[in-house]
Amino acid sequence: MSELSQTMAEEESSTEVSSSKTITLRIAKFNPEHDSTQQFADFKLPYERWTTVLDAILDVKKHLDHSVAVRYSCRQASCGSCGMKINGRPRLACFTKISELNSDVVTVEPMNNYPIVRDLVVNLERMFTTHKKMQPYVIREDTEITAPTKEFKQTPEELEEYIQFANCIKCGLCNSACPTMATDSSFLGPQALGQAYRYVADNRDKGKSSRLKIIDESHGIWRCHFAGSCSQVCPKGVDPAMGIQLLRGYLLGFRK
Amino acid sequence: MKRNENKEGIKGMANPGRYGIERVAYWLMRITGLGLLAYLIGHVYETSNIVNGKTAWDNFLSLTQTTEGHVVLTLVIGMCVFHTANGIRVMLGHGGFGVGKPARPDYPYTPASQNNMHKLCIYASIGLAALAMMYGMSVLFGE
Amino acid sequence: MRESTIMKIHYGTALGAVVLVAVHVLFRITMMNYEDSLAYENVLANYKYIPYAIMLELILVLLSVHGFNGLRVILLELKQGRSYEKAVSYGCIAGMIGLVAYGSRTILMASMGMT
Amino acid sequence: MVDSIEYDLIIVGSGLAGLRAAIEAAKTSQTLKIGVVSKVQVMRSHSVSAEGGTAAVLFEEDGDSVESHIYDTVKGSDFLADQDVAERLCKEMPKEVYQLEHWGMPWSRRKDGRIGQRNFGGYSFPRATYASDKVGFFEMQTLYDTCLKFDNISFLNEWFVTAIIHDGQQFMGITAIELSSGTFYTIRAKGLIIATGGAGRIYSFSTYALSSTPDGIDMAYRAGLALKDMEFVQFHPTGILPSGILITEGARGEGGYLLNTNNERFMKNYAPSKMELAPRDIVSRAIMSEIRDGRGFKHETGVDCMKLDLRHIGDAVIREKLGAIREISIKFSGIDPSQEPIDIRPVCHYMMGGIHTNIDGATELKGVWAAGEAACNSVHGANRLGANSTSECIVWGKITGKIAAEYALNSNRTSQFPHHLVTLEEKRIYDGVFRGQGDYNPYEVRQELTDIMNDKAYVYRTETDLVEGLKRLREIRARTWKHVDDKAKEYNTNFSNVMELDSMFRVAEVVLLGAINRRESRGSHSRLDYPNRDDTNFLHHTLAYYDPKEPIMKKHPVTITRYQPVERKY
Ligand SMILES: Cc1cc2nc3c(=O)[nH]c(=O)nc-3n(C[C@H](O)[C@H](O)[C@H](O)COP(=O)(O)OP(=O)(O)OC[C@H]3O[C@@H](n4cnc5c(N)ncnc54)[C@H](O)[C@@H]3O)c2cc1C
Ligand code: HEM
Ligand code: SF4
Ligand code: F3S
Ligand code: FES
Repeated sequence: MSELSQTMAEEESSTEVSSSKTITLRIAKFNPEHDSTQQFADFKLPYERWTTVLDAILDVKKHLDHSVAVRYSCRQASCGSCGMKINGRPRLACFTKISELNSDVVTVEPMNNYPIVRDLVVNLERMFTTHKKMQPYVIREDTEITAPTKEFKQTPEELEEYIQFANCIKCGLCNSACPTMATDSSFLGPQALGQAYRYVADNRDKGKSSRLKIIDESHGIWRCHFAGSCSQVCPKGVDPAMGIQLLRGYLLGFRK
Repeated sequence: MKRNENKEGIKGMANPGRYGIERVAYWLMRITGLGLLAYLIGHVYETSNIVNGKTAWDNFLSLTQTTEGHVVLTLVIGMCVFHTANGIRVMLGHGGFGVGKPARPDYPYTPASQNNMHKLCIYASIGLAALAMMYGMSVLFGE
Repeated sequence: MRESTIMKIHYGTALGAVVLVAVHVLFRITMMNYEDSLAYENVLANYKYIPYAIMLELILVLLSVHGFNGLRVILLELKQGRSYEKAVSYGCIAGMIGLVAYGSRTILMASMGMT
Repeated sequence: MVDSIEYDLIIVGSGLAGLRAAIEAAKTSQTLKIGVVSKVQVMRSHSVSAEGGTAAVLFEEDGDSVESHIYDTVKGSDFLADQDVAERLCKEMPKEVYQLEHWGMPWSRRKDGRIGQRNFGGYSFPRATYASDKVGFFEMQTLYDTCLKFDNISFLNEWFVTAIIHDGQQFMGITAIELSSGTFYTIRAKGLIIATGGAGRIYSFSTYALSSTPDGIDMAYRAGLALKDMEFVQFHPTGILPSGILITEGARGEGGYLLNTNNERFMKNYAPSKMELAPRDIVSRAIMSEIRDGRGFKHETGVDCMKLDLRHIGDAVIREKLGAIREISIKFSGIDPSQEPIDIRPVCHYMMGGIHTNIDGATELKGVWAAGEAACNSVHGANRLGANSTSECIVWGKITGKIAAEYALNSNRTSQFPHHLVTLEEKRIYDGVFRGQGDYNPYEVRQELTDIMNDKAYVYRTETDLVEGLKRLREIRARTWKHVDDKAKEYNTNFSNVMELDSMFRVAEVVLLGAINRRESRGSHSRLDYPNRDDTNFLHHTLAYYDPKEPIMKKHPVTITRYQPVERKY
């Protein structure tokens, strides 16, 4: 509770700090097909207390430069489209208010550790592939329903064991913040490992041993060093770092 | 299609800023690990002089008796203490101890695995290393 | 080898090393004062004390395994590619064996009094 | 020559309906090659934002019944629903909830481990099956993850589909642009399922994802298929200010109050028995009436609004059951709902209308089905009940997936592929749009269009407003906005944005025309100049067919099986 009021207070006070209600938005522009290097385009924009970085970028796209390439959809932090580097840190553009950045210059760049498609848009193919590799579904014989079947029982407590990890929106911010990912493009990454844990921890699932085998490879789970950056940037409170360590507990024999 | 992987590279891996103390610990762990490995190799080489008789041993020993030698040894002590202390923390974490319990997160999200216990342990490891270095210095430079 | 086995060894060697290094260092600084402990005669005497020599050998093996595996991990994460990764693995094993062999030579010769 | 690829079955849209269809088709035959094409990546579709619940009858032993679900749906629809279709929905749905559960859906649970349900507007039993307040998100995750089990499903992520190609008799293929490279393709297939979702972005104040434009609906319309009941647009009572992001009905389901400036639960004057949990059309009208009568608040942006008070629910329950609402409210409006009431206003939320289909989801063109919000199989009639839409997506995803898969397995092409139509389409989009010229900023035109819809075809409508709206729409449509300033091929959203605008104009026109023609008040369509329902003249569906000059409007009968229309009271 106090944490919250603190956050809100910070957000409030930060609006007062930046007295001028305009910012400079610096957008990284780069089309690998045509340009040799990334350039920054600067735009001066007015903003309100609730203006998000995505609002600002779309404002530029509307009125100042139609060509800005940016991925977006839900504008409410539930679809995971708008991950990008904002003032140096991976964040969701639609979930970052200009007022909370406490800066007169807002720099937006494509997320690191993914190939750039264009401007702010990156190619997330690898993340989707590694996600798939985790066998992200309930594994057991009887998943297909027959007429009179009722649910597999699951108490609210059993649900708590994994629901946190089910919140992942596949935005890829974690993979972009992880130090291993910065150099190791074969690393499975926190997104996928977090999802492996989500299904392992689900009491309906029986696929643990098969998943443990998959992640136990040379660019698998052991390439995480508990740097924690993944959990710190996750916009949905997933805490992949925790999931990874817990998974490792199974592999080391501390958990059953 | 032309590819620009946009990997952050060693700079991103090494840069401890932006993400708080956990990332500093990660970075120190690597550096100290490598440092200790280098020292171990040096140390094994150094001690091998024992088979070459007293003069060779003393010659070599005198190398560590210089100020530079003392500084290196002090650093080694610090590295060793940090790496050991933090290593124990990391090992416990890797085993799934003290990383928090899964629970439905509430906004604003504070990841349970990045808890104060861990932060405390990291600071303690750094502190211990510093203390050990000071003690080492007092012994080395003492006389 | 499964990566988990390697890492279990990594942690195991680390834990083992914690204990043994502590003994090793304590030996150096508590037996007598630090300067003297490093004097040729004293060191040689240590080597000749077989349990201590065995401990040194153990430390050597544990730390070489741990250290070179650590190096392998770092190098593995730095760059990828089939041949590179092979080279890293074999390189580190070679380094490990080399260091152990070289160190063992010292310990063996010193403890046997072949100086 | 245009690049060409081939599948057996194409599904356009990877929302709930599209994914459910893909799974069913993949299950039907392992040999069937299925392509799921979407202009956004998987898991980015609008469906992930659905919050409150999915309606299904699970606890007959506690007193719920399928019969009651059917009646609630029909009554909620103001008797414009096809009753056989509503029956199908309610009968199929319980199985689907369990099927999702078996696939891994994290439904919220009762203490005893059974699936939990909550209250929702317009139901006589708490039957909105929920998963915290992220129902759509978790359903999408479950379906997408389940799709990954099947090797015969391929995802074509970020492909913008532009047209349906057919030879007048049956479906032949589609044309699409791969966004990342900008390459124009034909995708040939035997069967097509359109699952492109709703068109809510034709309104400027909207709960929809920014990608929810009516491209798919318009594609079908241009291909000669009928649009049905487009005048029925649902306005959700509680869109948060200033963004219009949805505050789920679950917030009222958990006990939230609506308050006016007298601090009064004004719903007692409009729906005394159901209060805040009356169907959405009724609550939205109540809010607008209160505002009109001067009992509304002014938000700092100058917009009129009401307050939604959740404080008495308590912080603990809010965190547990309305976590996403709490996050949205704190983040986007700076209000902690356990401390302060939330500013809300009716907001465009759902399209009852869509591509005309029969009870099986089949359209008038052989080989083409439609499912989900893009389709109108008339299950919702004039007003959808909350939580019935995700249900619809899942049920008709499954139905069309099955039927279309069987069709694709057994059908053979009878005629030559009509390459000339692909050439025509290429001309339309490249000469007509990409290389177009003009002085008007298409983004500003889009803003103007959506503002017109908001002003003229909102909760309460009148002949004058609607006619004026249509006139203005046609005026701005005539301007020269069809041009693309971004000349690059790669990831050119400027290009797709202008194409989206093009489709918005056509579909918005149908909405306005349908609303003008329907001189009665029924469900969400509420005419101040015709305040009563008129079953003698308007108990029928509206159909609209494309014509280059003006839409051709027709009528279609309502299927009534067991419930004769009566006055709708709560
Ligand atoms: C905020 C919100 C909350 C809601 N909450 C609930 C709820 O609690 N309960 C409930 O029952 N209903 C709810 N609904 C309604 C429900 O979410 C939607 O009706 C449903 O998700 C629609 O799903 P769909 O599969 O039909 O389409 P969508 O999920 O909208 O998917 C459309 C797909 O079509 C693709 N597409 C569109 N155009 C093109 C093109 N040109 N080329 C290629 N692909 C294209 C899109 O990319 C997307 O993949 C809610 C709606 C909103 C707006
Ligand atoms: C004696 C106590 C020691 C303990 C408890 C210890 C513990 C650890 C642990 C747990 C790791 C894994 C870190 C990770 O995966 O994130 C590690 C890594 C490493 N250790 Fe040690 N270690 C010790 C001593 C040493 C010594 C003496 C050396 C030098 C020879 C060394 C070299 C390394 C290296 C190079 C790494 C890899 C660094 C990295 O991956 O970040 N360690 N150590
Ligand atoms: S774990 Fe968090 S940061 Fe990573 S992809 Fe999922 S939601 Fe994004
Ligand atoms: S940042 Fe990377 S190192 Fe591990 S804890 Fe997260 S995956
Ligand atoms: S636009 Fe959906 S997460 Fe930002």
